[in-house]
Amino acid sequence: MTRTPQSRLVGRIDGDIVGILLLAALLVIVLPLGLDIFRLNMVGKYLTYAFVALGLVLCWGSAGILSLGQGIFFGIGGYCMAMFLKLEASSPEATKIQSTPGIPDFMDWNQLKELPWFWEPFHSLTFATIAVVAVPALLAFIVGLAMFKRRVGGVYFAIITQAFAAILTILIVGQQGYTGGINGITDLRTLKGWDIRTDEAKLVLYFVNAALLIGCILLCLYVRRSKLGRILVALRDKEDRVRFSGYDVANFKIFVFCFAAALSAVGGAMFTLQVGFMSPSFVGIVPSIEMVIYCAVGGRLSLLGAVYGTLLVNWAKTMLSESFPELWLFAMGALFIGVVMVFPNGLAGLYQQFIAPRLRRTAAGRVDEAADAGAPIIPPHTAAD
Amino acid sequence: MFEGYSLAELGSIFAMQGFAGLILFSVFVLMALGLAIIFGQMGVINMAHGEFMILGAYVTYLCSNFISTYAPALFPAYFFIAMALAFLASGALGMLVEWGMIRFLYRRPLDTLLATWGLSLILQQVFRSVFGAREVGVVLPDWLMGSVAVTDTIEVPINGLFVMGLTMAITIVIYAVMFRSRWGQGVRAVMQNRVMAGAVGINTEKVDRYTFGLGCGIAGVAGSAFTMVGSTGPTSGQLYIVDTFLVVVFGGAQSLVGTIASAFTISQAQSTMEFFLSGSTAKVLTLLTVVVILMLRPQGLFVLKVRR
Amino acid sequence: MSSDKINADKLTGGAHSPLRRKLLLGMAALPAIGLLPRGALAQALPTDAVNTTKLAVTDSTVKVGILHSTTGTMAISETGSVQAEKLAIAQINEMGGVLGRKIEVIQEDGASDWPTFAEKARKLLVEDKVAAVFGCWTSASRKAVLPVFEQYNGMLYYPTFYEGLEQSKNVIYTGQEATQQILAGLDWVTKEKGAKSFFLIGSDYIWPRTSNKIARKHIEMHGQKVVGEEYFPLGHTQFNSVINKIKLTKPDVIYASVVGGSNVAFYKQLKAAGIDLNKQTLMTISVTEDEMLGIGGENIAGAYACMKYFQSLKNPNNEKFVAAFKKMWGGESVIGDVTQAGYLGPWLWKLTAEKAKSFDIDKIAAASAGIEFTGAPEGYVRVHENHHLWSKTRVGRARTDGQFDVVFETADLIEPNPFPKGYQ
Amino acid sequence: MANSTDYLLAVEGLTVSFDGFKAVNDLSFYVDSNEIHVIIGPNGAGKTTVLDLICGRTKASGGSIKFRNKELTAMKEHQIVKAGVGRKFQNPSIYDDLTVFENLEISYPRGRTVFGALAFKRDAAVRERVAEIAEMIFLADNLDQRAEYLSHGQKQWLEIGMLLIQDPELLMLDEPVAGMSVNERRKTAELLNKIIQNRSVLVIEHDMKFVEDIAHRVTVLHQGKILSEGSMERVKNDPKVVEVYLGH
Repeated sequence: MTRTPQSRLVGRIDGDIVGILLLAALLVIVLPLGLDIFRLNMVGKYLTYAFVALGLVLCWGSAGILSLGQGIFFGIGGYCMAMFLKLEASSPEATKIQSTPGIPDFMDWNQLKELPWFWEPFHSLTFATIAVVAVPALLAFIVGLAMFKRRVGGVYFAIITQAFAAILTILIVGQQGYTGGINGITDLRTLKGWDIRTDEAKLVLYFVNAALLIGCILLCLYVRRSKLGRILVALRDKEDRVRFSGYDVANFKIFVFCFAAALSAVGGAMFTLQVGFMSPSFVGIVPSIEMVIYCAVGGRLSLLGAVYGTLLVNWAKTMLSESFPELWLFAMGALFIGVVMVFPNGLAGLYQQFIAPRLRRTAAGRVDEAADAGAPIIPPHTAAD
Repeated sequence: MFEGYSLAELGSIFAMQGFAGLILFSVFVLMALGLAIIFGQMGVINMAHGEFMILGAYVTYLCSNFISTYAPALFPAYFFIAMALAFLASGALGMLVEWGMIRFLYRRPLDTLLATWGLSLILQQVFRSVFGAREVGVVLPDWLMGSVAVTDTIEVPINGLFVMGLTMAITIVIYAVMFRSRWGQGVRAVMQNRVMAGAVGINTEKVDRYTFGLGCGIAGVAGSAFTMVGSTGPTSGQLYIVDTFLVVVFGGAQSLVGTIASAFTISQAQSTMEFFLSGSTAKVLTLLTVVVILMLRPQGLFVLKVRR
Repeated sequence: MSSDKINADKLTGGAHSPLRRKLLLGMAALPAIGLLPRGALAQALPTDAVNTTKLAVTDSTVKVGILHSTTGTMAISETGSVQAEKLAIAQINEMGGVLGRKIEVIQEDGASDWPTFAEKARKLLVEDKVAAVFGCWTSASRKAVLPVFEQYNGMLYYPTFYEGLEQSKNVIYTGQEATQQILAGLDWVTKEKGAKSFFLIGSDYIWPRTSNKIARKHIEMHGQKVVGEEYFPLGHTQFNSVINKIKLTKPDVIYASVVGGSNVAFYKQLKAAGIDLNKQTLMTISVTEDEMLGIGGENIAGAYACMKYFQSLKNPNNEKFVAAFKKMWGGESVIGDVTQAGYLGPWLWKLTAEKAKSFDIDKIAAASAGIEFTGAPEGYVRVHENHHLWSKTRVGRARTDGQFDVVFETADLIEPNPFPKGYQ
Repeated sequence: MANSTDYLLAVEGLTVSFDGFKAVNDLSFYVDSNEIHVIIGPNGAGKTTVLDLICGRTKASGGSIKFRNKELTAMKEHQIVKAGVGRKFQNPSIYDDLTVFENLEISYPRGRTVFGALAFKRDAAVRERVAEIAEMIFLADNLDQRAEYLSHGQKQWLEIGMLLIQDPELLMLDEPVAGMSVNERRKTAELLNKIIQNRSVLVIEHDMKFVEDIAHRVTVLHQGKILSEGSMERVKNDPKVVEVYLGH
């Protein structure tokens, strides 16, 4: 949608903005009214994956860089937040039955006598919040610098990021004294004294999450509409031409990879807050590839599509595994194949191909064109029910 | 860690350790050969490679059950029948997949990655529905299990020898097929210039289909062989995929020699590190080293310098 | 006398223990509700009385949840538990249910994914308002659902042997915690095999590491030696290097806690490397009859497994249980330690509810301590105040047919000790 | 040879080998300011490789390339572009998914860093310059069209436009009229004549008629070496050249 030529937007209300407003209305008004807190919390959890999908739209959809390791960044973001929350939950009073009170329970079980140095700064919420974004971005920067400067791309990049996901999982699982191992960091309770396990807290966190998501969509929209966004598309098409137009292509790739990493990490942090724990099972290869499919189903070129795709796939997963668990892997597999072979641009592509033209025709006959232009951006099936 | 051991003991341990490295090497080569053909020659990322292997393993399982029930006399030799059937089954499925899916996706390698991942999920569920969620135990003929005592202290596992022999045989066959036969010439021609190869009368579609089938068939044989050393369950295939891809990429995707050299390097590194360090650390270090080297030398170990 | 005891004894022919008699004396004042017909029982215990916290209990039914993975990598392991729990529930229903109410099962799939477990646990407790949940298998899934059960005050019956270091009002641990499983086995192997040196090998995650930590302490406390300790990532399939290390260090005992697909590879490669388990003592705490299916009996025959239950256990309870299990789930099925522990869950819950004369979680939690189940296939078990079970530990020797010969059984029930002093 | 030259571009002793095969072998030639220098030669002579070497796409095995006395072989591609060398590829290399306007805008020499691009504003200066270039390359009416829908000739023009907007001192064109209709070819010659004012141009071309129209100086490459050099007239009558083109 953002690829609509500038001039066509002149004199019309911006379709993207209308779409975002409608999404906002869905997330902030329709869903909270229509769902109980239990289902709403589930939607909240799905929405944290949407951050990853947004990052992938920029990284993969726009720039053509497919990372199969977004789980790494989602996980690190989540772990940073979990470390802060765990420290708060491990006050000396709460852990007085341990042999070393005041450190997280899993450390005590692993005979750690004091808090490891890299845990110390996570006593501070400010530090933890910065770390949520900074650590993954830094890691992405290092990986990106090494790979893109040496022109590693495409398939090789995908496989190497996948290997990184495998390495990090083994590390987290193996270093259980420092990371909580395979169980992850569990039993998180309060954020600055505020109990995050209550229904009210979950409601508040849901809204915070929705607001952050909308904010991130706007941020992505800004990036895509900037010249940088067009350069990303350009280098996906003809990398050499961009290079020979005087751009240091690697820097742009590093930027978008770091940006996607930071977005994923925000999702991870919100995940930890809403679900109440973080574990290595979100870091590995399988979740990383699943996150790619969220983005692909929604449409790898569409920011809004990615959000709807995430909601739809997760909703389908929950529904199917509740009623027909056997079918779930078939459905998931078919989705992967279908989205690649039949509708490569996902839901957003279907919308643009079939629904948008019809609506435009209808809308053309009306005076209040602007209001209608964006209305149908919600795909017919949302996770609302 | 070597205090208190005699020189002879150390000597024999190192001999066995060297052999362990060779077995690992053969396992890696066997895993990677099929993929090297599919990825290296055709540029298709087959994430379902592990599932094709497991299909071979299940064929072996069925074969072992069938023969021990209906033709117990044949049992000592059943493994060869099983491998042949595994090759045919995985190869046939591979050709079917190529016809139904892959042929629409040439030139879009990242999309083949996603589509074959989907395929791997479906195959896993099929295995689960047909064979059950539990791992199955494949009964091997007695002569394959056990070991040969070379000296009092050096013992060489027979199945290791078998895997090594098999790897060597398959490598030679592939080399002959790909680089010494007219058909292999056709394959390489198609991979280098599809249009031109078509123009000079090569049936490119057929070449694609058979090449993909060949790669998958080899995966099936590998899976069949792995019933001797590994597990056979619906999700066992996923365990192999990262290692396999790294071996192929590390070797330089287009080069068969590269694949073998990289399998050798990685297996020796891992096996040595496993001996001196602990298991998990060795695995992490191996993966990390491979990835770092790949970042420094993205084209892999062996690659032809070509004009662009 | 309460109905549960009568019925349980009828079904399983349970043995009497001195302790049980003592308990029964204390309960003598209870009205003989068990003698009332079913409808009358429900009337005698009106729903308002047995359910003061709005659980899903009607005059004729009570809802419970089963929460295991039926898809994903863990489905392999968890299937047996689901089957055992369903068997137990079917048997209980046949006998008239719990407090006169038929048990209705809501089964949810954790899909081998920990947040899904947490999510489904929340659904079972919040939406379905089940009176009890039987489920979870891995520690990670239990850790994920534990805060949910504590927050919404639910009751979880957890069947797996596990690393300990946990205790909750809302969980009954029907499997053994680590010290129960490990210590007796180590003592046995020391006494029986004169073991002086041990090589510890496990998959790299919390249960093997914690178990080996306890084992190492115990070994070193008794003046023996650990000559090697190795961990491999889950799913690792190449063990030749570590097997060489084992050959180099020549331990008296290989102590293995390798799990999943790695297990199969480990034992096959051990055998191929010429290590004859009839000569080299190997003790495992992670191979049950379920795992044997995949490993193949011929590859592991001769190894010792240390746990509380084996399918081949000879007692009337177990014979009935095995027969019923095979009748319900097919003659091919095998029953491992965790499957049996899963079977205990519904029974313990029924007994507790009938002792408490209520489904209320708080009352169940409070009444759990001291509940004894004489009909357990493993023999008599009793719930400790720390919500774990007193149970015996046994050593079995693997046979080629995939079963174990029980070669040792502790004389007494072993006290569960989830926070063992001196072992941490 | 002098280390410092008055030439705009001085290529000296340039060699590159691919697995032992010397695609370019000890090649030396010079381009003056405001000169139109054409490289011709049979297929496989190494023409495109020379352009690749100058713009940094291929790394030289030996020799030097000096542009205004700056050594290019040690520079990265984008630095070479910023130094004032523009390169057009053999096949039209444009961004299919973007509009003509956006194609030109990306080449506009401002906001070429990551954050520069983020902060880039499409101000009047940009619009004017894009319009000006579009006019010059006959695409003024196609500014909002997706580049993918342009005709082959239009795509070639667009790519030339993308170079022009950067105003390079040295423009390198790889077969600019290949695959064009007669009409397009005529317009392209017209365009080239317009744009070669105030800059040097290095062209690879097969079309002899076209070469004759524009070339100030011609270099004939054969098997990575210079076969002949000089004016078109001289080259045309060089027996070695005749043999290469007509012989065998």
